[in-house]
Amino acid sequence: MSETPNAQADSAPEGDSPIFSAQKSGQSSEYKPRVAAFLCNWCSYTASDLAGTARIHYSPNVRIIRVMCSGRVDPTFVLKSFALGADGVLIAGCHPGDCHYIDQNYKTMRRYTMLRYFVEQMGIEPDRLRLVWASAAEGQYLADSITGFVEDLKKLGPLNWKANWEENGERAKALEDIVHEHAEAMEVQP
Amino acid sequence: MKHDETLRIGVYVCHCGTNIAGVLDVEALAHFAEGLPHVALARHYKYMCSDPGQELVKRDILEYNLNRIVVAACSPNLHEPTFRRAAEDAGLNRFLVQMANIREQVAWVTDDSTEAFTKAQAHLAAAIRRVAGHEALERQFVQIQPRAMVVGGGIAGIEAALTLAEAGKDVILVEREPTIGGHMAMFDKTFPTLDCAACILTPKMTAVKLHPFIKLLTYSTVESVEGSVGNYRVKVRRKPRYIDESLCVGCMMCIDGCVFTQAKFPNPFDQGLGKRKPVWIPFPQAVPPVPVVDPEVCLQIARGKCKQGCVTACGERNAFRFDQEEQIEEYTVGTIIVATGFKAFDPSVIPYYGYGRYPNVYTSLEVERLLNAGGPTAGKLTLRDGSTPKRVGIVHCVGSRDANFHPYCSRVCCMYSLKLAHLVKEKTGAEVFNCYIDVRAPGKSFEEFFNRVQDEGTQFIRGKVADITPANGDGAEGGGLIMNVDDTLLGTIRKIPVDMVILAVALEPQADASDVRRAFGISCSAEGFFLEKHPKLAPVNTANDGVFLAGACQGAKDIPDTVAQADAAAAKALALMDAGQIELEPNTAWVDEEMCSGCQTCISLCPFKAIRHDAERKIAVIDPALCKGCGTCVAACPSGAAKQHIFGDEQISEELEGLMNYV
Amino acid sequence: MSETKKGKLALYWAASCGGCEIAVLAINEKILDVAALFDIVFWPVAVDAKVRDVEKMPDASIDVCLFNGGIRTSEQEYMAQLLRRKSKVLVAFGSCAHEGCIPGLANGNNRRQIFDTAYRETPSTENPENIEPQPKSQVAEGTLHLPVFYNTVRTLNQTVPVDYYLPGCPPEADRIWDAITAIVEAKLPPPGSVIGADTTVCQECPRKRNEKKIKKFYRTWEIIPDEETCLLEQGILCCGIATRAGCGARCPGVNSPCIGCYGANEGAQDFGARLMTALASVIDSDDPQEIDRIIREGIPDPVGSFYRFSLAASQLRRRRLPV
Amino acid sequence: MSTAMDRQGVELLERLGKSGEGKSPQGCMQCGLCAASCPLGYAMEFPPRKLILQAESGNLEKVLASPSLWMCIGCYTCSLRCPRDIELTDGLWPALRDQSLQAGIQPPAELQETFQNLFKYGNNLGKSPRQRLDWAKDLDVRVLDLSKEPRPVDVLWLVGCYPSYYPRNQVVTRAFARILTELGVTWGVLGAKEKAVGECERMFGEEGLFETLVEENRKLLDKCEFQTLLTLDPHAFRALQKFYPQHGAWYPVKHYTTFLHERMEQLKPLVLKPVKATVTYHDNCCVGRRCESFDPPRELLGLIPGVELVEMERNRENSLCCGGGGGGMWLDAHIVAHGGHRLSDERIRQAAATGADTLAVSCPYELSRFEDAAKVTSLEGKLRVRDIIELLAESMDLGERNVS
Repeated sequence: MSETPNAQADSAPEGDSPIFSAQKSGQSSEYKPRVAAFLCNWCSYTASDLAGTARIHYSPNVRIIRVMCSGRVDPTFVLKSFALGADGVLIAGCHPGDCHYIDQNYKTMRRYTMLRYFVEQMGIEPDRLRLVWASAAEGQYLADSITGFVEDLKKLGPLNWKANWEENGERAKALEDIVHEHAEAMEVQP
Repeated sequence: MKHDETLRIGVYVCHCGTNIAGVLDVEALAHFAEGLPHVALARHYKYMCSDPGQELVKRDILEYNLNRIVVAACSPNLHEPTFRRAAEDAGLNRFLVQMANIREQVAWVTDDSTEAFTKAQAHLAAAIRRVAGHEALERQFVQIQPRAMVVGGGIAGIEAALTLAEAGKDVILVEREPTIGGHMAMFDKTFPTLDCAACILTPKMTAVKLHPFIKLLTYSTVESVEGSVGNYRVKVRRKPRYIDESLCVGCMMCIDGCVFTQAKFPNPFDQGLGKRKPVWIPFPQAVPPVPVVDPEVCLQIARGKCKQGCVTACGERNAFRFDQEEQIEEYTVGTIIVATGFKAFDPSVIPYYGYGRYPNVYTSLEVERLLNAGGPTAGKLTLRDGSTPKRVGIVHCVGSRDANFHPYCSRVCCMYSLKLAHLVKEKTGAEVFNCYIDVRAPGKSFEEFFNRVQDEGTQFIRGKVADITPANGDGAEGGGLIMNVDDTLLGTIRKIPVDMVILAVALEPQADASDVRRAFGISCSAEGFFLEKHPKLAPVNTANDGVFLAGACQGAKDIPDTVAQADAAAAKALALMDAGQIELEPNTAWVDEEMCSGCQTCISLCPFKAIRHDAERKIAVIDPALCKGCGTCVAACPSGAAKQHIFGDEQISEELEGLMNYV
Repeated sequence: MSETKKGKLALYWAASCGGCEIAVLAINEKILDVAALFDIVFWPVAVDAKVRDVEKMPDASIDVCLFNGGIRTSEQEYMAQLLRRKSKVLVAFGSCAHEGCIPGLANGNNRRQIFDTAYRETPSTENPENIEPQPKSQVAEGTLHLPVFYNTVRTLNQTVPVDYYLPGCPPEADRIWDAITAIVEAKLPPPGSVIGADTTVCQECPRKRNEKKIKKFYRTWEIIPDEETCLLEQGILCCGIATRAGCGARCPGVNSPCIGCYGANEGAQDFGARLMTALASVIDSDDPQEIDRIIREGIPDPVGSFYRFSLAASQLRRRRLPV
Repeated sequence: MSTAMDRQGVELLERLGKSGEGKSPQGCMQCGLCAASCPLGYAMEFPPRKLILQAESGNLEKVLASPSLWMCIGCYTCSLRCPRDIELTDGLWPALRDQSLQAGIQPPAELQETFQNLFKYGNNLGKSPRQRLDWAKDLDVRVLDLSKEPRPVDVLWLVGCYPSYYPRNQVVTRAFARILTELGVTWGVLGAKEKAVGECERMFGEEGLFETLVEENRKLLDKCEFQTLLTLDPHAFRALQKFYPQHGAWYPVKHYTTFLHERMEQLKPLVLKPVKATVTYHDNCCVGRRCESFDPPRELLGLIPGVELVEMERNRENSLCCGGGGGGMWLDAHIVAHGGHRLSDERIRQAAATGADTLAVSCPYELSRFEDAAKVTSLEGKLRVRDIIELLAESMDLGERNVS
């Protein structure tokens, strides 16, 4: 039996190493959306390589994760990205009908539709999740899609999921109060 | 992340000349990496992919006991194999290497060096966290059976089978008709050389029959395909001929002996223009030269009551087997060549051409049979009433280049229309009118043939025929027809009276192409023909390794192109079989048997049929030889039992954490 | 635990319905064995002991604490911290402590919305003066204290470190006994483990299963299911595929779909995501519009359908709070 | 040499290509299928392919001034056969006519008159709106005028101009009113408020006039509550189904053949009286060829006891147009003057060739066109022209009561 999920006490779902959390960029006046992008190896990752080779500039806010197929993108990864502080999640795969694995991108399409309904109900604008079909030849298109997505995210503003989780009223004070209340009731000094 | 004190990660940041170093402070990047957990050393170097760069990695592995390697450089699609090999040379498992793509995806795509540096940090940290979770894997190879299956016995299949057999490979040739030969066997002559089709084809057909390495399965279809490259298990459904192939000598006496004195059933090989008996053979040179009994109309089979003149005629050969039943045979082969050919477009869906309504409107394939000496009229071109046409119209592009039917050009119609014009003229002396949109004659000696047909006096009218109407209004037998066409060069609309119209019909995918596609795990392009792996660089490969394409099933093409492609497919198959083995994808999926509850969610998700349900153990089992490593089942598994090498949940999650903590 | 000396056992009830307390009794006469093996030092529902008694105990003096319920108020958090400190082994007992369970579904709302519903908006509420519970209220006799009601329900392990988890709403009696036996016999799995199976409900479900392809999802009242075939294959949203085994597939056994109370299987990071991905993957359509229709019509409440028992433990943990 | 006009042609084609109606005319491969399919193509100086060729070659001026610009009768044959899927009928022709009018070129005089009529009276016939409901005078069923008595109805029947005013059509109109009532649907009309739908105006290139009509009709229709909008005129049906939505006016419109076909089961026990006739059906272009509704009208005729259906050589998608569409109703003289012929004359001969004694139609224009054609071709008395409604009404015993 392995470790159970969320086993650490009250560490919000961010990383565990102090070095990692210490590296956060400083306060900046301009809001820079964070985007996690899952690109399939055969079409969209190759397209992003092509964008590079062709020196096509696009928004640097995107962080790319290579998967073999968009069908590998587990909704867990998408939700985890939001929980880890992503303002948007991009999934890119081969065009329908062109999947390197025949038709796995249709499964991506189905999960994507499902996820959009789910995140909307969780109060996350569904447009923070985007599905793009980009063939290996569509470097420009992929770059434009990324930049366009980042622009759209700027309009939506920061998501900042961790703050959402941590907010809990006057928690620290309440806990302190209990100690005093109990002490009062027991007529002893805390 | 994994806190394993034995982890010793070596990190290498490549300058790539100034490609990376010009944008990113590579020294700072290496310094940053040094501070991350488990990083034993971090270096930066001018060209990591160069020999000295690789040497650096190898030396460090040995000297500093590194057990994980991260190279921050270009795209893994370029140099991942390079660094995997370098690690392996130094005794480290090749899969304990990870690349961070800081060239194509960082340095080259932004001018903002601050942002670029942060992004590079994120990608580097992600790679380091990811590689910590990598596992040592063994390279897997699969043996290739030195036996091939060719599906389809037209000229493409025949050529491919012969090439493979001549190279010493066992070949199983499957054909669904009672004879091999395909469409080519139906033709009279071939363009542009006017060779008699039978004269050049039948020797090849006989060669197939006689070749010791070719097993010929006619009147058979592929039922299912399992397995993967190297070891395909193909089930073949063999329809009953009701005649024992091994006993029949092809004397055809049974056909004479049949109680039906007149042939009265339409012969499909003659496009229904000729007639056949219940026991029949498509054409005299059929291979195998064994008749076949049509159970629908044979009195003995359909009604159980017949004098069996055929059996009497067969005499002591005693080859008839009325109790023969359909059989499923299984063959294991290493490679498969799909050569299932095309179907001629049925023009009856075009109402204004009156095919099927006016008896003297024919398809080109019907006319091929009429012109063929072995055909229903013994080569005499006649109208339905037996008279010889004096004026013949040929309509090009019927069903081709037409958004209402097939938008593509069928490539061969212009040339076969020219050929038919020549043959009609030669045989009947009729006036011939070819109505075309463009004459497409780009092959070797094609233009010369066009000139020749023009010189012979065939009239070429540039315009697409709009209507074919009966001259006398009732369209009765023997009645003339009018072709209504805008002669776009003349600029006037012409009404051309003819006795016979030949519709140059399109080539389209076989009606069951999508079933075939599914069986062989390949794709179709938009128009329905099978999709090659790459239109230019892999024109006979498919997305399914070990399955190759030949002939018109991949797209309309003429005989020379078909034969060339068949030989190419055979060569590709040979290369694979002669290599003897093929390396499997390392990133295959597998099922944790303890965790799998046998819910069967994953089974239908795999397009490669790599997952099967083990009914006894009630779990899913993934065949690593079939798995291509897409990971869709892993992402879909509700119990988390499906896992994947290299792209496991842990590895991707770690990468994500690394990325997201550096924004 | 030594065999001669009796162990010390504590049980606590935080944000939960109390079903887990009953479940302890569902082990029937074996409760006597428990009483023989342990001194029950703290069990507010059954034994008269005060918080101050616990506060006075030395740290790590309780051998095992079975803690049921999520953390919704400051008092529950205080008790979780207190019992953690006093106990050697802290067990998150039942779905609420483990994954938040039904109380955790309130994470789809915040404190304000919950109060509005509970004290104002429900048709049966009559509260013309809009009285709401306050952390402090002055009465003639002095100040009355109520714990602070948090915006978000947390699971036990999101509050304090937890040693073991016993899933289920409530845990099955047999599994409870298994756990107690394991504790007594010191045959516990490594700390952090869920005490239970490593596979999902389908393993225990007797229904006939096949490849799955779903054209339409049905709500339970829309269809009379075939008694023998997998409910999910009939389009009924059965969570059994993703839910940890251990219950004996009770619900599917009586023609009712599994609702997921045992939570995610070993190693799965997010129960609802597992369910979502599996269901979406087997939707039998490649047409975006049709896919959309199938989901929209068939699953009107994704959060409630996929996270009935595990919203608080999910990756996102709660709905976004209004800014 | 390049003039402003040179570019205009190309720009027009480019605009059409982007309009979303079919494929770009610039993809034309000059195969001539349109020209030879066109029943009047032989007489046109510029049949569709030449319109495109000339416009593209900088000769738009020539095209706009050509009499052949006013010879398309909107039969859709070229549009449907075009191998490059170019929308000629609904796209190219109206656009060129619009351009021509904008360039100040006078259209044929007959058309100018109908434009004026429409402008003044809201109908092409130049009749007073007050006479719109004259057909219903002394009718034995109640006609609800929704403009006076607004209330929710099942069916809002846009009666149409010819059916309202033209005496021969009024017979059909009355019969249809009886059938609707017999079927038990609640129905109403717009009475004097009703205006032409404007399909012809759009085809004429009077896009502005058409848009005005859409606006006016929209205001009227939006006030009414109804389940189905019903027309007798297939052209009106086409416009409401295809072009009105492009201006944001969408209504659940049906042609009467479809409407009645959906109620076949209800009709079956009502069509009792045998109608002894050999009938050949003429497919109108809008509901037939364009919308591919070929079987419903035939099945309706098949319901009637005694009716024997025979087919013309050209039928269904291959049917020959009556020549009345796309403004053809007013352009016979223009067409004949420029080398064409009246298609209704040709068509009625084809009908007679089947040996039928009745030519069944389902379009208000066709009654008068074919009856005139019968006179010209000396088929009067040999071949009766009747709307499907009339035949049904006769069999249901709902025909004209006081017809002499």
